[in-house]
Amino acid sequence: MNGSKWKSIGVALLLASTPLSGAIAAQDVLVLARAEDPPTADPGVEISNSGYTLIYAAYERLVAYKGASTEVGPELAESWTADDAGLVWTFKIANGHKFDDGSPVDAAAVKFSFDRLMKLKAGPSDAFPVLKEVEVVDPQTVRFHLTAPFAPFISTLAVSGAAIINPKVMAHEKDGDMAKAWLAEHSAGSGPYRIASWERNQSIVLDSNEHYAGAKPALKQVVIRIVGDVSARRLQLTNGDADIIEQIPLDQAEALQKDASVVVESNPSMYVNYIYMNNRQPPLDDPKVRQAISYAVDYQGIIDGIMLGQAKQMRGAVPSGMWGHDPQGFQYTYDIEKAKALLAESGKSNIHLTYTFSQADPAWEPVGLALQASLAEIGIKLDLQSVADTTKRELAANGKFDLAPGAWTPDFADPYMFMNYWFDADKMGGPGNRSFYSNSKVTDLVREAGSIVDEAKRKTLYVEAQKLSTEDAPYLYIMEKNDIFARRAAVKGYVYNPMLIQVYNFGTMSKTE
Amino acid sequence: MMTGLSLERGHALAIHNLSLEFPTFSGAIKALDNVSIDVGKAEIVGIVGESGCGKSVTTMAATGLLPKGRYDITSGSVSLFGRNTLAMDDGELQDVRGKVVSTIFQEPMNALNPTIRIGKQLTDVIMRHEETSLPDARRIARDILADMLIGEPERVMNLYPFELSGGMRQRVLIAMAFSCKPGLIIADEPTTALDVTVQAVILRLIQNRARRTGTSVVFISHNVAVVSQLCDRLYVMYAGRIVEHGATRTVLEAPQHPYTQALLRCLPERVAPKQELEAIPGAVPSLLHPPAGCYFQPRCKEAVDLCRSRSPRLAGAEGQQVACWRRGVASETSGQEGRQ
Amino acid sequence: MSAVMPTDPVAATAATRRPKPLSERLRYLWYLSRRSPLTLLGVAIILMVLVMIVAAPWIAPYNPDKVSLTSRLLPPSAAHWFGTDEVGRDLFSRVIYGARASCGAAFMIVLISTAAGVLIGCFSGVVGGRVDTAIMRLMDVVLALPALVLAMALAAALGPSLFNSMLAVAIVRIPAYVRLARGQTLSLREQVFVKAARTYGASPFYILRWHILPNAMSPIIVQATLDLGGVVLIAAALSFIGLGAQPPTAEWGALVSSGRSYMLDQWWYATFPGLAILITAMGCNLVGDGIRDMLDPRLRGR
Amino acid sequence: MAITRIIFPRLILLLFVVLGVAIITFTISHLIPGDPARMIAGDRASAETLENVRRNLGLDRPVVEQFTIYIGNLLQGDLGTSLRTNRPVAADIRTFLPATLELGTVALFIALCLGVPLGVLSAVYKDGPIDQIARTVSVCGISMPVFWFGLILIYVFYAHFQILPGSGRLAMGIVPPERITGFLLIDTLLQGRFDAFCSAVYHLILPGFVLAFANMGVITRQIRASMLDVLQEDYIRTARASGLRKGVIIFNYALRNALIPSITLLGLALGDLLYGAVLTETIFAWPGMGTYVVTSIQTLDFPAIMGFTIVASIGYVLINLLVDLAYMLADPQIREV
Repeated sequence: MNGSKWKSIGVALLLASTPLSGAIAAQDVLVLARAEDPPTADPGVEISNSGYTLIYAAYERLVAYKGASTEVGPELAESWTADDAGLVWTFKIANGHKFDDGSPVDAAAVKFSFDRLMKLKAGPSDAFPVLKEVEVVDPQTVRFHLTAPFAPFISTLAVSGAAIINPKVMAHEKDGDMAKAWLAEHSAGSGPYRIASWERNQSIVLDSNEHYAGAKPALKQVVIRIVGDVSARRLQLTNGDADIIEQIPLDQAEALQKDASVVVESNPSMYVNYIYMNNRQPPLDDPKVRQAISYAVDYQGIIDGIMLGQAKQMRGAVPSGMWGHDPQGFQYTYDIEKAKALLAESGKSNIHLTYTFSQADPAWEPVGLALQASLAEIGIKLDLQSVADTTKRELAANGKFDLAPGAWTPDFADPYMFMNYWFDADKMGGPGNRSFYSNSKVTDLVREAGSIVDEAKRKTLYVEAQKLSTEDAPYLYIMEKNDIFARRAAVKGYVYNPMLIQVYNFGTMSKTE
Repeated sequence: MMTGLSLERGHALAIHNLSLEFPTFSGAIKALDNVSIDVGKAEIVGIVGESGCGKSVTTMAATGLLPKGRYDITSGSVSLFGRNTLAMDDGELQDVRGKVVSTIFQEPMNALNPTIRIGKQLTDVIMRHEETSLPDARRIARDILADMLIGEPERVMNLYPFELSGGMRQRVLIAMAFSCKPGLIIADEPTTALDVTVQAVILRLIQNRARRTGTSVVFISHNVAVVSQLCDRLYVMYAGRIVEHGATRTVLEAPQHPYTQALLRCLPERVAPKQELEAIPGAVPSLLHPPAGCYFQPRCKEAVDLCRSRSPRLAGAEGQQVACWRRGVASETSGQEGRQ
Repeated sequence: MSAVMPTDPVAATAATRRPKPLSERLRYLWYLSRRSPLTLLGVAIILMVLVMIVAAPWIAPYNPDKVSLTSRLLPPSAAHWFGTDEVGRDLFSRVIYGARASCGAAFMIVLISTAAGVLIGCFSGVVGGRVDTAIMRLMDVVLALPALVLAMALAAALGPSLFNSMLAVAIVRIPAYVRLARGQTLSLREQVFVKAARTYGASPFYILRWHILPNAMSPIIVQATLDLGGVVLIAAALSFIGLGAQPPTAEWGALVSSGRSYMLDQWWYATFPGLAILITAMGCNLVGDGIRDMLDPRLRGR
Repeated sequence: MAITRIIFPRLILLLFVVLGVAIITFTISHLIPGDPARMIAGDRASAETLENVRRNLGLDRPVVEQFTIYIGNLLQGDLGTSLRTNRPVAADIRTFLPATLELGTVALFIALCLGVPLGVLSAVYKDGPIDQIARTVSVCGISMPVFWFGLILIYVFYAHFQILPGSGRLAMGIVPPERITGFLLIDTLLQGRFDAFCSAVYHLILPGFVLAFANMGVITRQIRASMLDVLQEDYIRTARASGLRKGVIIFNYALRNALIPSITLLGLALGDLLYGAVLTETIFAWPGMGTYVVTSIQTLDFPAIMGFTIVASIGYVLINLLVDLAYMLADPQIREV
């Protein structure tokens, strides 16, 4: 049968009845299609990138990442100073910033936002482990008091949890919830947009905030549509119903690249895939065994075969986009002979391990399969055990595994996010050291690096810590993945920032069509 | 073949040499074999025999009530007031049934639709066949119910079947059968499921109404006693064949066929006190693999070699005919031998 | 009525247990297939699936778990009848091996729920009284639970695995069998032979074992056969949602689930495993219907 | 009197069911190995934060106390707060239930419209070609994996021919109407939004048909079986012997009685519908209860899971109550005794 004939019949039907899609979105409306509804839009609670999409659009923070870089610059704060000990930080708030109800952003609002964050004490508050108090000096000046020096402090002020919320939101408080229920699906910020409506699991409409202090956005409205099926999202993009689609499997990305009206954005990210090796579990407690395994992985094979080249092998713990990365650092390569030799040296034989994974990351299963094949070559038998993601997290947090894949993204732009979380012996299990790695030298190095402000000094400490830890091979450093989404070619002005996955600079984007 | 009986007022129903089979996996079940039955106008005729002998099949075949495609008529004809019912299509049959011929079935418990009120079920039938308005139909229904000795017919018409006793329901069914003044009523074991006391009343109702309106009745029963009180003539069936036929009085007083004789000996009221009730030994033969010769011979005390090889055919004088080698003149039926 | 409806000779044959010559039996099969071609089709499907389960290693052209990153997502061809998946595994082989997981699970579910249901139901029926009432109330509650949701919740709680989802589905299907078995027990309890046994002083267990269970089984077996098709679907559905069989296990529902995101460019990936589910469930349902028709005296011979 | 006799035991049962379901789901949710606090606070949350979240959720209290609190709130209609969305579960259910009910109602309607006539025809022309076709279609429906059927139809009608929409309730560019009832078909008409109404209808076609197809199979089979039973009843023979027309016999005399046992089935079909809806919704990205509960399960949002289960169970009991009442109305024998 003739496909085009059918298509023309289809088109005829389409015209005869109601439109398959609505009118193509106007030039000042941007439609974003993604798989899942963001859980909430509450800066004090939300820890998912899909929620950040809303929070970054609706709120401003004291500081912001500068363009595509991981460095921070002024946003609400026009300037700041710190005392020598790094315990007291004073911020001068710029004039003219207003919340979406027109009331000004002042020091009281900053204090309110951080007090709320710390009172809720949910996930986002973890970025501020040493925050003692926020003090209002005058309406335009606010002072942060820390209990201990915390090197990444200024970076943490750029995260979603540090968003400044209009104190008037307390009018919506119910049963002492700090307006948690209301803020879950509304916004009260000074960002370029505000949440106009939220039809759960269907669509979220962001309207431009008329009181926004920055340049007037070209996009009057941003609509986020929840479209669960990836094929549907793809069709909507190619049909022009959607301007941006997220969560595209690699194979689909390849197919989409053939469409001239579509641009596949593939950018190196700090989303790393690595594998925890349980350092407390024999025979993995022997560094030689871990090194042998590290030499037995076909890194390039995984990157080419599974990731279709959209990734690159990790080199040390800190990813290449982050300062503190050591381009000359040591990197394990696929070397079966070396692996066999190391294994022989360790004297361990007849090794039987289990790889505990979930379906949360689509790469985990094929990586496991590849690992199974290559470990077989050095005589290690690997069983694959698939469990629910929640179960996997629980097992990982409690150290009940041999090998388990993990994925990590930094919350704030500082190597602290990798080094201190992954290697500090006090952070074993859930918090970050999931290989239960314990090397007092490394722990000392990262703790020191985490408490001083001098960046150059910190960098040398972190490079040294990486060198030591990589030798110990507590983790299998697999790859830094690219962040992939697709947009219509007509969408202009997008700036990729590796710290802001799934977060868009809607305010400075536009559409030509 | 001749029936041998004269029917002065013409035929209501004339079934001639009807043979009928049900095909099954293992072969054809010969349910009817050369059955001929005549019913005169205003005559009451009985068909008796054990269950499974083909009484109901005969009348249901004649009125087209057998399930379609499940049977084959291999020979014979049926004439209902001169019309060939075997050649009728569904529509014609629907016009005939209820109007020309009505059937009263046994099991009055289930013969009325449980979810529809009595009145509606009656008027549905009346309005189907008569050009009447609903009020007229209801009046006709009421009258006929009253005629069936149902007190408060108006109230009964507003009831559901389950609210009536078995006897009452059977009266409703009889009323329904008579409602469009059919020329022939087939009463298929109408009293079997009822109390003995109710039986007599019901039978009397049918008889009276039929006599008064000149309706012919075919009365089907396994109970000779019941039939004997009502019928002018009697057919005795055994295993799909007519074995004896004659005026009721003649057949009852001087049964010829060993089967008829055995049947009568089973009746308690015909047996002298202290004499033992007799049961017929053996069982009705399988119609899938019928015995050779006379179908009754395996159970017949008088059977001789001839009975075991050849089928007897119905023969005899006007008043009484019998199919038995041991009784009077009997000739051979055609082509019955050696059938498996 | 009895005179009008000739009954099929099957029952009579079975009752007399007269050994029949092979030709006769073949002739009967042919007769059945003419009368009910759909049932015969069902039997053929079941046989095919059974062969797949038993002889998978011999039928499957490839190792179902053999990864080959160089032959990813190949369309159906002579070498790969159903194409290959995203890591180059042969889908035809995976579908064949999938029969083990999918049908094995369905069979186990029916077995567990039938066994538990019959035990509970017969026990409840024989004991009677308050215990019976309590058990039946409990069953009402289980029956009111949305089956799939309970299964999902259980699977989520116990961790997603084929066994856990099997257990979950089995639990929610127990009440149906309890009711059936209890009904059978109650009616059998009133039968003369059971009463007779009781007058001889037979213990309740003896009565249960020798009088009630054997007689209650046939309608239960019919019900179980009828359920099999539905259970195949539920087991596959749970795997599809990700709560049943876990990759890399080849299971039909899981295969459809993995194939889902490739639907646009690689239609074969999800299509063939789904077709396998449909055909298998159809086979079970056709045979179930056939058995019911054969055993149901009201339907027999129609 | 008869009505109270039917309703009263049901209400008692309802209490049992709610309590039983609450106990069961509560037990299950506390068996869950995953830590809900970790789900909320994030993987790398510090022990202190986890402790705080647990305290906020009341998870640090003894299990029995948690249960008592839960039941107490339940009796006041409070189903707790969703861990994922931070909204009351009751509000979430109010948001998502109408979409599911709309889909289910449409599907049931389609299933009945196709299934009943097919079943009747199949029984009346038993063993004929119509019967064979009807039976094949019905077996296909019963055996169809809903999730796969949905995928195939999306592929064919949405991706390939592009004549029907394959996901969501409304087209991309159409602004949803103000929420009044939550039923788009009603809300759009109330607000005179004809474009949105058409779009909503259009979006219902594929999921509605997919969900209807399986139920249609069940309905066809049931109607056929009970029609066959009824058609061989004595009263049908009486009706035939009275010369009533075929159409009258089939529809006035037979179907009416055949539908009575089918009412019970309708109750069961509604249960199936729920199960099918969960799957259909995940395929068609339908923003209803199915999508909600699947996401809740994946994220271990156990207040949401429990809330859904309890509401669904109550719905089940109520549906059965309605079915019994309908049964009573349809069957005079029960009604008038």
